[in-house]
Amino acid sequence: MTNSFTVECARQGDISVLAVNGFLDAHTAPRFEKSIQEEVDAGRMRLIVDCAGLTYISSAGLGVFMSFVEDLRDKGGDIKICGLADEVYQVFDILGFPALFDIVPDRQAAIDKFCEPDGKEI
Amino acid sequence: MTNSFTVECARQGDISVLAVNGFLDAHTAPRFEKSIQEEVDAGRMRLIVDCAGLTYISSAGLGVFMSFVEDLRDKGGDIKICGLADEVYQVFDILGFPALFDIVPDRQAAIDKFCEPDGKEI
Amino acid sequence: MDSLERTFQLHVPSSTENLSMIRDFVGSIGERAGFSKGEVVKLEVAVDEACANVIEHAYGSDTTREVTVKATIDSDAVEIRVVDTGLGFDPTTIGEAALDSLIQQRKNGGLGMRLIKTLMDEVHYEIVPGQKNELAMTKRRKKE
Amino acid sequence: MDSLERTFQLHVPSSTENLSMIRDFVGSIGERAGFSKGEVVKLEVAVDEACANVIEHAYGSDTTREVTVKATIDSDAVEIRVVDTGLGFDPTTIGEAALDSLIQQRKNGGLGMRLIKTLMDEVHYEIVPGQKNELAMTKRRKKE
Ligand SMILES: Nc1ncnc2c1ncn2[C@@H]1O[C@H](COP(=O)(O)OP(=O)(O)O)[C@@H](O)[C@H]1O
Ligand SMILES: Nc1ncnc2c1ncn2[C@@H]1O[C@H](COP(=O)(O)OP(=O)(O)O)[C@@H](O)[C@H]1O
Repeated sequence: MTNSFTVECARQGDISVLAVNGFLDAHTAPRFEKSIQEEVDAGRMRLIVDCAGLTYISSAGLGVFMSFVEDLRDKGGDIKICGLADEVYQVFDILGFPALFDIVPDRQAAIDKFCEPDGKEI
Repeated sequence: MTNSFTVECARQGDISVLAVNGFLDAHTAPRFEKSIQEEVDAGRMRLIVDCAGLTYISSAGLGVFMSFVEDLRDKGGDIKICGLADEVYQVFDILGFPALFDIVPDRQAAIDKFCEPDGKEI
Repeated sequence: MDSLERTFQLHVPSSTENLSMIRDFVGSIGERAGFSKGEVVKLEVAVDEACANVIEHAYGSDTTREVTVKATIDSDAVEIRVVDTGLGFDPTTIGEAALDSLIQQRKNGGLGMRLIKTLMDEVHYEIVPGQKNELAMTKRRKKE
Repeated sequence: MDSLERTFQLHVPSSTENLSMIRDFVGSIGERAGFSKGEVVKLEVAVDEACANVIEHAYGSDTTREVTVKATIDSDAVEIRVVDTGLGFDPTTIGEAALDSLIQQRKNGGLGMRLIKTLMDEVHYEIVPGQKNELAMTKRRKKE
């Protein structure tokens, strides 16, 4: 089905990895937002969104990243993004996300980013 | 793409195996017909159509089996059908194909059928 | 949640190349209605047959005409209407040949309408030749 | 082979649930026009954004209205028109905020129209508020 979307959350130490699958658009973005909100409500500020299973994203999906990242950074956390397929990456790229978010190849690289002192800040 | 269709033909002794892939409908049936015609023109009368890669069939596809089988049988040959997925099999089944065609699980079973003396005849 | 009737429409040029778009459209409708994979395929085949007939018979394979597929999902059923402005015909005059006799005659067709009738719960034609021909097909949603 | 202009139309209820059907439709159009996978996705995103805006802004998330997507393939380009009969707006009054300032304001939107303009070669609105609002978008076919 071309409108299925799932999020699975796994916690590793103080890092939460959200693995997203399928199609992230205006219909499914509220589900993604809810998953991130749950982590934030649980006081978890270091998030990795693993997009290896993500087939499609529109601006409604990108908006979820935008609306949370500043508060997370204020509290010493961040959202790192990994696993983007070429077709999905091009949408992030066109809107200038690579300059403002850490976008890395895979989950391990994202975990490593959290260990570096110099996270991207606006 | 939901309208792609391919046929690949392999000859093993006096048996020709046509492996079909994708969507067999009124648009692609002429291509399937041409592949079978080529075998017939080459004097090859024992055909196996391996449908393991077939995602979809409509009556235009079934019509190709119908129009060739009688002549092939008259000349001592046949068309054996194998590898049907459940969704594809139901279309063959609704129209009564299992009573008039040898429909078997896989390629080896189809080859074995050609070695039996009692092929289905109308 | 499904009490509201929802209608969808697709218009494509009358080329067999577009049968795949019609199937994708109808497949999505079937999924929306909660049909199983097998039921979705049945819906796709029935509508594919109806549209292939329109292209071949109503339009004589002229690829520049238009095929319209209207779909309505309500709480009981999915209704699909295939509309053309081509030749039209009298469906009551079309006999049903048995598969074995079609094979003996080396026919490569004659099964489309039977497939439509078998796959759908209700089928009827409204024909106004040259003006508007409509094939209405209904598939009921199972209550569980 | 492609000298003939071909037109397609899709009508769906104004629910975000139907954005996937719209993408499938537009994706097939892009494939018909010979676009690469990446170009097809761009076309899908642009039309998805346009339709999501219609649903959210023109119809205020009323899911019982209708979104129309018209597509024309000719030898030079694919043109997509998204039509609604909702509120309408004046596109010239919409400013373009930079991504970093949107992030600082904790916004979860404001990028859709920019995405449309970036992904398509030509974009223009024809607005008749309450009657008919149309967003016409063109993507050129590469000559090789
Ligand atoms: N939409 C239609 N418009 C005109 N004639 C049609 C239409 N559908 C079916 N027919 C007629 O009914 C006959 C039987 O149709 P069908 O059972 O689908 O088999 P086939 O299309 O393979 O001949 C066709 O050969 C044609 O003469
Ligand atoms: N089809 C439309 N009908 C009415 N208003 C629209 C439409 N498209 C865009 N707008 C207005 O333009 C603004 C910017 O749109 P956009 O860039 O897509 O971002 P977003 O939809 O995320 O706010 C919207 O907030 C809305 O006020």
